[in-house]
Parts: sequence; C-alpha cells; structure tokens
Amino acid sequence: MIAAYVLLLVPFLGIAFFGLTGHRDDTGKVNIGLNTFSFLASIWLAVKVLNVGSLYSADQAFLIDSFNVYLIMLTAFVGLTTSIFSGPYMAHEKELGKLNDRRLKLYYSMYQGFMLAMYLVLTTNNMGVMWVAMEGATLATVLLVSLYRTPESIEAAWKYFILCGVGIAQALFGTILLYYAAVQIGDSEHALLWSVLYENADKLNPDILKIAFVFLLIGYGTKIGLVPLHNWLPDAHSEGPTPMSAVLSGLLLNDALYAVVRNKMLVDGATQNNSAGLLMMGFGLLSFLVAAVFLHRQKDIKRLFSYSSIEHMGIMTFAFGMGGPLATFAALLHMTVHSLTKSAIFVTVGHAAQVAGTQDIKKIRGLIKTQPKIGWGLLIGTVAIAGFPPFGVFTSEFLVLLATMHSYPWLAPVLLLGIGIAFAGLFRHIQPMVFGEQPEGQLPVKANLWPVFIHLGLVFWLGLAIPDFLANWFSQATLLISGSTPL
Amino acid sequence: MTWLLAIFQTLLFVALAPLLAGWLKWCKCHLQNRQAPSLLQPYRELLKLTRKQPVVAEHASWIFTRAPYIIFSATVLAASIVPLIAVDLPTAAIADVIVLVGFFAFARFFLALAGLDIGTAFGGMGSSREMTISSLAEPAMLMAIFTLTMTASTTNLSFAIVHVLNEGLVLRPSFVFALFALMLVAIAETGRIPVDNPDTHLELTMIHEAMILEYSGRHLALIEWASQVKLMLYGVLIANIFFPWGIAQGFSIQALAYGLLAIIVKLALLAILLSISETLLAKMRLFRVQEYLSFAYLLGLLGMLSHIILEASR
Amino acid sequence: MMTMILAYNAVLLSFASGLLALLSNQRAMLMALSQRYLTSDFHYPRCRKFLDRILEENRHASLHRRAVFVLLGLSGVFAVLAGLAVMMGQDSLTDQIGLGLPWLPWHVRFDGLSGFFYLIIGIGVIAVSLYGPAYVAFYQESQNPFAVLGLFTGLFVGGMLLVLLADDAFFFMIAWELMSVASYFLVAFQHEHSANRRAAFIYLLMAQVGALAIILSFGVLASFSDGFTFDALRQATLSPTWASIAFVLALLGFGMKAGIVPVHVWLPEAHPAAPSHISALMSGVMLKVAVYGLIRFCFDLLGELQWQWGVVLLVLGTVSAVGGILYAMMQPNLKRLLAYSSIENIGIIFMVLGLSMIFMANGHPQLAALGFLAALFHAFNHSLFKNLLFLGAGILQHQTHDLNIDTMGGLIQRMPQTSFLFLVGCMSISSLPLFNGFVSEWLAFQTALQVDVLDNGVLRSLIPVSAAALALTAALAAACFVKVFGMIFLGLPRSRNSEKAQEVKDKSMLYGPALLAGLCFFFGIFPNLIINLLNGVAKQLLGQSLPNDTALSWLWLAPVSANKVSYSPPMVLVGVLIAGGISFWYLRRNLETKTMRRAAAWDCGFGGLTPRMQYSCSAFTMPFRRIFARVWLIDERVDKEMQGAMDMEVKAVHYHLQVQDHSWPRLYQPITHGVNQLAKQVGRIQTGNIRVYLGYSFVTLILMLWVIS
Amino acid sequence: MNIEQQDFYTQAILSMAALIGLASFLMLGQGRLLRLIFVFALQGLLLTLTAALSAYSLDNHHLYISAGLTLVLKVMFIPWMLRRQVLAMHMNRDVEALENKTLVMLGGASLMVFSYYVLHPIVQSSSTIMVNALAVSLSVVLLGMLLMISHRQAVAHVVGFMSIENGLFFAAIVATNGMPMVVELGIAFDVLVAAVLFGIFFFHIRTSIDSLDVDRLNRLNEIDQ
Repeated sequence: MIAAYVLLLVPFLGIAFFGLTGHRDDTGKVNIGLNTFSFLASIWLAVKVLNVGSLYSADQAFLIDSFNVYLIMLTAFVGLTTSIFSGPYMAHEKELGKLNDRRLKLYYSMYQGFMLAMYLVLTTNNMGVMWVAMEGATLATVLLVSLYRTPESIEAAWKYFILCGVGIAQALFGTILLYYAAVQIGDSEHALLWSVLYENADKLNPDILKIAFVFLLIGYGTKIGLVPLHNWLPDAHSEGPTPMSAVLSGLLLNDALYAVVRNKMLVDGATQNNSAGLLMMGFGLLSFLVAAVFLHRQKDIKRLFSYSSIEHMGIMTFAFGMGGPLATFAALLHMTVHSLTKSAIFVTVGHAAQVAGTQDIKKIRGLIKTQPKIGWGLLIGTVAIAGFPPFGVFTSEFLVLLATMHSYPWLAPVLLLGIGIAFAGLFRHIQPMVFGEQPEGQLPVKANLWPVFIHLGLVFWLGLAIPDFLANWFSQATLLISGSTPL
Repeated sequence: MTWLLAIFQTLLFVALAPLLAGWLKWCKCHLQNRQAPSLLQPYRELLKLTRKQPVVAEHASWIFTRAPYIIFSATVLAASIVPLIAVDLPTAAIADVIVLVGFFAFARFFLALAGLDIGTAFGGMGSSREMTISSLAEPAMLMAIFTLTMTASTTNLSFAIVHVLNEGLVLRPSFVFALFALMLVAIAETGRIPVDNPDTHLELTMIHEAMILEYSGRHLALIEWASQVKLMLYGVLIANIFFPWGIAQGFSIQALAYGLLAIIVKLALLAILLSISETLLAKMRLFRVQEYLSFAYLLGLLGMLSHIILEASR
Repeated sequence: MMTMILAYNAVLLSFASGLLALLSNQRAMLMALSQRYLTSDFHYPRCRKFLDRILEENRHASLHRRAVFVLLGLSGVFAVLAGLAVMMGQDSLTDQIGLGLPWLPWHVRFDGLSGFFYLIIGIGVIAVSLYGPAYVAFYQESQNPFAVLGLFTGLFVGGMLLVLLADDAFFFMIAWELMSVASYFLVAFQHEHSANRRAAFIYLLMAQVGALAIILSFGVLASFSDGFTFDALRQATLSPTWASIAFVLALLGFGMKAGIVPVHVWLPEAHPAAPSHISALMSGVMLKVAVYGLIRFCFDLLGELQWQWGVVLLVLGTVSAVGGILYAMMQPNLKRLLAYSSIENIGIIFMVLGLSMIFMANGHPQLAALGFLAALFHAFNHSLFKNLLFLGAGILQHQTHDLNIDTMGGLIQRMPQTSFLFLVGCMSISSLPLFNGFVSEWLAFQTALQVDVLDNGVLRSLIPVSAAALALTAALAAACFVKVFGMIFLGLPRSRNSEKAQEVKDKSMLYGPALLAGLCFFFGIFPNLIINLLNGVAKQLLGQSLPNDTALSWLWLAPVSANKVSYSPPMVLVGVLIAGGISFWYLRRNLETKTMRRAAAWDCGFGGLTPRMQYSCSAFTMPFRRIFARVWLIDERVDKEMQGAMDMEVKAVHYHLQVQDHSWPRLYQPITHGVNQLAKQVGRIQTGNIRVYLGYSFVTLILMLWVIS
Repeated sequence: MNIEQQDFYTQAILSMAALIGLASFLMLGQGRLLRLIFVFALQGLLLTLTAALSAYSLDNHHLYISAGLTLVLKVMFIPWMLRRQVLAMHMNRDVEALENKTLVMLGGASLMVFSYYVLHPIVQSSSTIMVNALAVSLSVVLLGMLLMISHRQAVAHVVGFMSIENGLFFAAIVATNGMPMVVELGIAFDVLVAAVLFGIFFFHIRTSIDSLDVDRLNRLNEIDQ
C-alpha cells in the first residue's frame, strides 16, 4: 500500500516544487523525473497486486483491485510519455513567444496537479473523495486550457469550466443520494466506501439508486463527453496546449468512465437488472454516432481528434452498458488501447501543427515529405485508432461488434454504420495532410517521437497478443463487473 | 483406320470448300441473269494466288505474315471435328462444339490483329466491325447450340448427330427456332448479304474485305480458302445437325459414299437457298446488324424456352 | 508437419523481406555496426571483404533491393511448395499460435483449399519478385522511398498468406485487414498525385466497409455457436433466414474486395494507382483471396447451401462479367482497362460458383464439384494472365512513360519480346483455345449445360441465358484485347515516346512475365495437372469429386463423362501444328516467291499515310458504344473551331469523349452527399452558445429522470 | 406524519427549506446583478443557519464546521468578490432584460413539482420527515441551472453555479446530516478554488471580449457561417 501513497505523494511534491521554484530551463526534465517516479511506483503497485490480489489501505480509504490497477499503470505511463513529449514541445512554444515563464510554471505545477487528481480518482475507495478528485481534475486543467490566453482559448476554458462544473455538481447530487441510501442500511462511517457498498449492494434501495445513477451518469458523463453533454470537449481539447489534450483525451475521459462504471456496479447490484446499462448504451450509441458524423466537418486537426475521442468513449460506454463478459472485456481493453493511441496521436498532431504553424487542416499538407516520422506517426496512429488490425483497437471493436451481434443484433448494423462513417470522416482529413507534396514554408521541427512509437508499439502488441498479467486483470475485472469471465 | 478416315474426311472437307463457293456463285449468277463462271473458278484463283510473290506493307510485323497460316490451320482443325460424311470418327472427340466456336474466335482474333497491323484506317475499321458483329453473333450461336445440346445432353457434335438420328423424325419446335437462329448467325459470321458483301470493295461497307485489303499472294489465298472452309463449315453444321439423315454411321465404303452424296445434295440445296436470299435482299446498314443479331438471339432463346417449357417440362 | 513448416516459412519470409526493406537507406548505420563489432577480433577476412563489398557506396542500394526481392521470391517458392504438398497429401493440418485473445489463440488450418490459393499466391509472388528489382530501380529514392514499398509489399503478401491459414474469425479478420491496410499503403505509394490519393482513400474506405460486413457475417454465425473458431462456426445451426443474412453480409464483404458490380468502384481507381508489380499482385492475387473467403464462408462454414444464394451469385456474376468487360473496353488507360477486366473475370468466377451452389443445393454434388472446379481453375488462370498483363503494362509504362493506349502503337517492332509475352496474355484472357483461359471457360460452359438435371423451371431458363451472357463476355473480351494489343503493339507509333521506345535493358524484368506466359500456355495444353489437384480440393470441401476423367487417357479432358464431352488440348496443338506446318512448307517451297516484297501500304491514292489516320481506341470501340449506349454515361462532344469570313471555315475539330461508370452518380455520390448533409444538420446542435449547452444538459437530466421514474 | 407532530427544530428546518426555495425563485427572476448577489448571499445565510440548526438538533459537531465554511465562503467571500467585479465593470446599474420571464417562472414552479414527483419514491420510503426537503434541494439545483440558462451575464452564471452548490449542500444536510468530514472539506476546498478561478476568468474574459456577456463567447461552433 506504500506504493499507492508514494504514487499520491510524488505529484503532490511536484506541485509544491514547481509552484515554489518557478520555471527554469530544466523544469521539463524534472517533470519527466517526477513522472518516472510515479510510473515506477505504479509498477511497484502492480507487482504487489499481481502477487497478493486486491489491496486495501488500513482504514479502507484506498482500494486497489484488478479494475483500477491497470488504469493506474496506464495513467502513470501516459503521464510519463506525455511529459517526455511536452518538454521540447513547450520549449518550442516558448521560443515562438506564445508562452512565458510564469505560464510554464503554471503549466508544470498543474500537470502534476492533474496527475494527482487522476491517481486519487483511481485509488480512492471513497465515492465522495472520488467526486472531489474529479472536480479537482477540472480545476487543475481549466487554467491550462486557457494557457495561451487567446479569445478562443478563454472561451473554451470558460465553457469547460461551467459545463463540467454544472455536470459534476449533478454527480455530487447522485453521490449524496447514494450516501443517503447507504446510511439507511448501516453505519454512516463507511457508508461511502465503495467496497462496503459493493458488498451490501443488494440491500440498497433500488429506487434511490436508480435516481442517483441518472445524476451520476449525467454528471460524470459530461466529463466522458457523452452527447449531448459533450460540447465542452472539442473546444477544450483544441484550444489547450497539445500535451494537455493528450492527457485529457487519454486519461481524464477514462477516469470519468471508470467512475461511472464503479457506480454502475453498485446500481446493478441493487436493481438486479440492467436498466442502468440500457441508459449507458443509449448515451454511448448516440455519442458514437453523432461524433462520427461530426468528424466529417472538422477544420481543426485537434478538434477532429477530440471528436474521435467522443466517438470512442461512446463505444466504451455502450460496451460497458451492454454488460456481459465479452463486451466488458472489450471495453476494458478499449480503454487501454484508446488512451495509448489517442495520446500518441495528440503528440504527433502537436508536432504536425508546429510544423505547419497552424492547426487548420486545410493548411497542413505533405507531412510525410516534410518530416517523415511525424507523417508516418500520424498516419499509423490514425490507422490504429480507426480500428485496423493488428492494432489493439481492432480487437476491442471486434469483440464489441460480436457481443452486440449476440445480444442486440439489430444494433449491430447501426454500430457498423457508425464505424464506417467515423472512419471515412477521419481519413478524408488525414490523408491529404500526410500525403502529397510539401507546401512552401513548411519546415521540420525538433521533435521527440519516441513516445509515439512506444505507444503505437504497445497498441500493436496488444492487438497481436494480450500479455498474461494484463489478460488476468482484465478477466478479473470482467468478473467483477459483469459477473462472469469471457468464455 | 478410323484415324485415316478422319484425316481423309478433313482433307475432303478442305478440298470441297472452294467447290461450294463456286456453286454458290454459279447459282447467284443464274438467278441474277449473269454469265456464270466455271464451278472450278475458285480453285483456279487459289492456285494463281499461291504462285504469286506476296507483297507486304512496310510496317507489317510477323503478326501480319503469320496470321494467314494461323487462320487457315485453325479453320482446318475446326473442319476436322465436324462430321461430314460419317459420325463416330476419332477426331470428333478432340473437341466439341464449344471448342469449335473457340477455333473460330482464334482465327478471328488473328484476322483482326492482322487488320490492325498495317496501320491504315481500313484495317482498323474492318477489325472493329468484325469484332463487334462476332461479339453479338457468338451468344446467339451458343443459344441455338445449347438448345440442341440440351436435347441431346452432349456438346460433342458426333454424339449429338447420333442422338438426332436415333430419335428419328421428331417435330421439335425448339429445333425450328434453333435452325433459324443458326442460319442467321451463319450468314453474319461468314460475311454474306445482308450483313456483309463478300463481293464489294466499297470502302464504307466493307467488313471482312477491309481487314484483308493488304493481303496478296499466298497469304490472300490462305485467307480466302479459310473463309470458304468456314462457309462450308456452317453449311455442314446446319445440314448435319438438323437434317442428319444419310450420314454414315458405319465405315463401309457404301455407307461412306452414301454419306458423301447426301452431304453434297444437302449443301447444294442450302447454297441455292442462300443465293436466293442474297439475290432478294439488300445489304443492311451497319448499325442495323445489332437488330438482326438480337433477332437471332431471340430465336435462340425462344428455342431454349420452348425446349424447357414444351418439350422437357417436369 | 513438414508442409506446415513450409507454409509458415512462406509467411515468415515475406515478413522478413518487408523488414529487410526497412533497412534501406541505413547504409551508414550498417557501416557503423560492422566497423564497431567486426574490427578487432574478427578472424574471417573473406567474410569481412564480402561485407565491405555489400556496403560499397553505389552497389549497396541495388544489392539491397535484390536481397529483399530474393526473400520475397523465396516466400513464393515456399508457398508453392506448401500448396502443392498439402494438395497432394489431401489432408488438412491444424495448429495453434500463441497470439491473439487470452482465451482464443490463433487457430491455423492448412487444407486443400488454402493450399490451392497458396499456390496461386506463390506463383504470383515468384513472378513479381523476378520482375521487381529492375522495376523498382526506376523510382527515385528521395521521392518514393523503397523502404515503404518493400515493407508493405512484404506485409501485404504475408497478410494474404495468413488469411488462407486462418481458422478462427478473429485471426482471419486480422490477416484480412493486414492485407487491406498494407495494400492501401501500396496504392498510396506514389501519393504526390492527387488521383492516387483519392483512389487510396476510396480503396481503404470500401475495404473497411467490406471488412465490417465480414465481421458481422461472422458475428451472425458466432451468435449461434459458442466461439469464433471455424470449427465452432461450422457447428452453428442457423435458421434459413439467419443463414441468408449471414450469406448476404459475407457476399457484400467479400464481393467488395473481389470487385463485384456495383461495389467495384475502388478497383479501377486503386489498381492503376499502385506500382505495376503491386497492381499485378492486387488484381491477380488479392482478388482471389476474396474469392477464397467467400468459398470458405459459404461452402465450408455455412454448411447447408440454399439455391437462392446460387442464383444471387449467378446474377451478380453475370452482371459483373458483362459490365466489367464493357467498361474495360472504353478505357484508354491500360491499367484501368486491366482492372475492369479483372471485374469481368471475377464475375465469371462468381457465376460459376453460383452454378456450383445451385447444383449443390439441388442435390447434384458431382455437378457442383464441376462448377467448383471450373471456378477455381478460372481463378488460377486469371491470376496467371492478369499478373502477366499487369507486369507487361509496367514494362510499357517504363519504356513509353505513359499508360494511355491511344499514344502507343507499333511497339511490336521495338519491343519484340515484351510484345510476344503480352500477346500470350491477351490470347489467354480472350479465352482462345490452346491457352488456359479457354479451358476454364469451357468447363464453365459444361457446367451450365448440365442444367437439364434441374427440376426448377426458372433455373432451367435462367442458367442458359447466363451462359449466353458468358459467351457474350468472352467475345467482348476478345474484342477488347484485340483492341489492346492492336493499338499498343501494331500499326504505327502514335507519339514520340512510343516511337523512341526500346526493349527493356534489364532482361530480368522479362523473366517474370515469361514464367507466367509459359504457365499460361502449359496449363492450356495440360489442364489435367491442375484439375487433378483441384479434384482433391473439391473432394475435401464438397465431399465429391469428378468421375475418373482420365478414362480416355491423360491427354483428354472429360469432366462429365467420356461419352458426352471431351476436349484434348494436346491433340489440338498437334493438329494445328500439322495443318500450319504443311501449309507453311507447301506454300513456300517455290524459292522465287518465298521471299516477300515490301511495299508501302495502300493509301487510297491520297499519298502519305500518317499515324493519325489509324483507328484509335475510341474509334475502334465506337460500334460497341452505340450498341450498348445505355451501359455507360457517355459525354461525347465535337467542337468545331471556325475561322474565315462569316466563320464558315473549319479550322480545327476537337473531339471530346468521356465515358463514366454508372455506379458513381447512382450509388456513391448520393451517399457522399447524404453524409455531408447529415453532418451539416447534426452540426447545428453545436451552436457555440454556452446557455444552449446548459440547456442540453438540463433537458437531458429532466428527460432521464422522467424516463427512470 | 405531518409537520405539526414534529419537534421545533424539524419545523424550523422545513421552514428554512421553503425559504431557500424562495430565494432560488427570487434569483431566477432577478435582472439586476447586485440584487442577485444579495439574494445569493441571503440564501447562503439561510443555509448556514440550517446547518447550524441541524448540527445543534442532531448533536452533529462537524456540521458546525460546515456551517462555518458556508458562512465564510458563500455569505462573505463569493458575494464580496462578485460585487467587486460588478462594480469594477460598472454593471451595477444594468438591468438584464430576461426573455420570457413569466415562462421561466412558470417553468421554475413546474420544476419544483417535477422534483417532488421524481423523488417521491425516496421520500415515501424514508422514516424521517426531513427528507421531504430533498425535493426542495433538487429544485434548487434545477433552478440554479435554469438561472444559468436564462441569464446572459457571466456573473449570473457564477451565482447560478454556486446556488447549485447550495442546493447540493442543503440536500446533504437534510438527507444525510452531512457527508463525511473528508468529503465536506474536499467540497469546500473545490468551491474555494472554483471561486478563485471564476475571479481569474472574469478578468480574462473581460480583457478578451470587453464584456461579461456569455452570448458573445461563441467563436467555437460547428455551424456553417
């Protein structure tokens, strides 16, 4: 359990350090160092869980089980690689005169703040603390969205703040209702602990939980980016600095979904049916389809990929909602591969935008000719996110499709249509950007693309074979969530 | 022995072909109140041509000079598989009626290439038209043949003829349709009036002649001979499939002689029929040939349907 | 097990060639490596010398290319060996690879059907790797890096081979998509042309839609069984409706890849865009993999066949065959033409497969085997001659820097060897006797003619009609390839480029086409070799093979029974040789007339034939254009430029002709338009006003609460 | 159980609930920003009193802390900050013309009914009568949202946002006698940070569009121009 405390302590110290020292030239490297520490701690934690099984802290305030341990590792990993990317990226932005030292100080301390919030969401066993951390994540990132201080970025940040704030307030109402239901059956001391609630789920009042779930779903769903609550997402992703978009897309959305699923497990236990799942399926499918259509009319490259994130979150929500071992397994896998791929894509997108000097899709052309690594990175990343094998996204989408075919065959064509539309929407924009002749004045930039290729390599590996320990966690989590293991 | 007989029959076929052409010309001349040349005139012409030194266009490649041999041998091979005076000959088993169509296609392929080889407008025109007409004729012909082969349930010509012989005289509507279809196709494929006029060199109406305009000497002789064999092939097909009576089923001298006589009479009659129609009809515009051939196809189709509906319905 | 190792080797070698290709341009790195590790304690001077020679500045690139293609070629050789071994062994080997999902390792199965397609791929790959080194040398490294080309070629070939090995739905889809994606990158290889980019996009889009349909069709089967292995899917018992749904989905998916009308549009776009040896692989081989998929799905997995499916296949096949060749005829671009002709041939294959299905469903397995055999044999033949023609097209493109048929002409004088090989291809594809294309069409006709055994009147009349359509197709194909060969090689050169064209310098480029041409002829004369192999496949899959067709002797082909039909290509060859030889010898015995006299061609007395007087492509096909006018969207204009007093004198005449496929405006443009419109409408929900967004949130909340209570 | 059978404290809390609901209505119909802020502060005060009452009656000491926090944050700090902004922007004399004011008020009233309808099953199954107030707290939340939807000023949005928080806090008190202390503190911290951030944003928005009208923040949209 010490590992978990270390995990939380490191970013906390990071905030303090960056906040106190201000920006120096090697701050980026310190950031990498801190994230490396976190990552090592997460590995330590993972090894622990692998050996012992679920871990509880002394007062049950923290819980590490197979559902969140892999997300913790993923978070630490993406946090690390993104910090590796963000060093030279932010330095370049500073050279361009877009940022100054004060804002970089803010950036780095809030980066750690965001990581802290993410770890807290994942590790805590207390639903109330989870809510607090979730809100904390919003607060940490909202100033980063407006980091460039352009009118657009301020607008985006304001929308992000208000919409997520209102949304998350609803989640709090849901949490209060949950607490209320819990207090009715037992002591109020541990009434918000997820593990306690889960054990007594069948005793909770199903009526209350149903209503609570509506609030929770809409609240956290705003952060997941479910249509029609998604409106902040493309704005915030496109206007903030790219490393922020990478972690927002790769981590924050996942964690929000994680929160919803944790709650769904309680609700399912109480209601003994899948009514909560149906709600999630509806939202998921709607998000998926609408986002797929939106892809077609994007003009800004980062907006494009943020809609793609909405689309993928839709698939996951749909899959979790469908329940059943196959779909759940697929959704868990999809969380992993999506955040790996999407953060890798945002890294390349950031560099691509720097190469072209703009985020306007129409003006980014011939990347492969200009800087082959960025071009290929973007292209292969898009291939991966569009669900082509042997990348892992394919595996999970394949399983989702089959599970749909099994349980709701009439939805399968809809899903298929959505995947087709989304794919066309992505590629019609990406292809002209990477291929073709290099336009005038487009010059290569200094870029560190190792994170991209490591991420894509991992996704590739996951598409070919899922390593045993991960498969083990996935199936245990599946067992936990859906009640049985896949096949 | 049977192989010898088969070779003999093939040679006979090739040898008689110019005679049929002469006879046809003779009939036409008489019908049109003209002085007829001798029946042997085609032989003389062929002989004359083989003795001449061929003149070849400057740009012509080996395709042009080798095509006549290829065309001729493909046609001869086609002749070898069609029963002329006797059935059950071993050569008939080498290939069936579909392969026969294949041989025609083979010859036509090279004829058309030869037309394109010299690089004049005429050659291209002839090739283009020839390929057009044959593309339309081929389905019609196969439709007619299918009617027949479905009745006999074989595509082997020899077996089919035997089947018709054994059945005796049965009045099959499908056969009537198929017969007419095949006749129409035969006229188109052999380049007779009203589709093409073998006697004209009028530039805009030429089809076959346009392709071979540059040929001379032995090359021309081969091509002419091959087209005479082709004409006779269609005649024999029509005569022996639809009216097989008289063809030799054994290999006795008597039967063979009788068979020869029968086929000569049948072909003579067919030629008279053809010359009458050529005298009565005028040549069509090129773009009416499609209607003509679709009519042939329709007949073939009707034949097929009447076979299915009227004759073999289950 | 030996066979299995051969099969794996084929896959591994193709991947290896791809990886090796990645190392191109890394000469400096290799130098550094060799110097670093091989300096001090390296005791093999010869080896050292060898390495130095390999890494020599100006030889390294070419050596490296050769090495990549040698690996690819070896992969082809192994594929051929493995295919032959498994077909001769007549057994099916199974294996598992420890990749994939935790509870579902990749299942591998190598049986006769896979083996046959292995053979097809192997031959294609061997030909391509003989041809490749010289061909790719033309690409500029800076513009079109070889690393990309080589890598994706390796992945592409490997993907195709894996598709054939797959024995569970998941592995199958991975291999399938690997094949699609790798070939997408190959289509986009010369991405500086916008047409190529567009082609690649359409290709990938349709590949993706097709793949989704295939996944769904597997999904249908999987939801009636317990698992995704093909063994489990075979056990699935479906109601006829569900089986039909699965069939339609599979047909859509595999048909899209195979290029069936009307879902064929990607094909004529993508095949010309890729480098020629890749077009050869795509057209000659990849389409066959789609056919394999359909066969595997319908004949193997679905089990109980329904005759209606056969009718669907028959009709679609007929439409594709006739439509494909008619569209092909109008193309001035050689590679587009060949691509459309692939649609035609795939149509023929589907048609015969449909017949086979009909016979199978009506309880005539022996006739079904005949049709099945004809289809597979045609697939084999098409892979040979289409490969040959595409490779030939590549040579032409390099020697004349053009693919427009209308600018060529007279090349037979300048490129005699190429022209001869190309002629063989043209003759095969026109299904002339003595060549392999004819044999398979002949078998197809024989299958169709067995219709008399059926009881259903509709089928009895439908099948002969489609057989007549097949005849039409064959005749049109002959016309089309007369045009192709005539316009390209015969007559007079129509442009400076073709006037200056020369035979390829690097003769190794001709080895690949020569191999294919030789096989075309060889299997045209001895089709029994393949048919015997295929008999085993049919026996494995349909449980029925043809009767002992060697009743007469090995020279004869008698698929139904010896006293019904027979065809003996060797005898025909002998006959032709005798007849041709005799006439040749006889007519040239006179020494005086033996030599020919050369003279100017007849010019009607106008004097001076010019190349512009020749028939052109569009002139040649004009009669067809008029007769089948409805088939195309024809935009034909004649613009006259006038001058002089009152503008009465004609100065110049411009002829403009554009022939378009119906499927664009009928099927694809409406879809694109629809999606864009939909996006526009849906876009309106995102107004940019935060109060509206809050309103969404509010209304959603209210609605949800109302729904739940 | 009717209200007359309850003890005095419960009656007091239920009365507070009514007053808090009323405050929300007042805010909803308010066009002047300074008055809006004043009513908001009043609502905060009512909430503080409720918390204190509840703490006293239930002998739940950590609610005193909550009450204190509420007093500091929502009665003093936030209203002070907002007021300062309004005065700095010289918006104290502006009257926002609300569209369809009657409709909005009617909507607000029906929201209250709706809240009661939604929470009916919960209230019925409960033993304590204080839970009746839950419907009021839900309607405060919903009215807060409605306030944000109907007002265009960023200041009003902040007020709406904070009044949603008020509703939540009230719900926590009446339904569960307050959340666990950790959570309470966390929430309070979040509210504090949010308030600070709002201040920062007012500054940024003003510098970028020279106004606090959120309707002018619509550059990022998906509509064809």
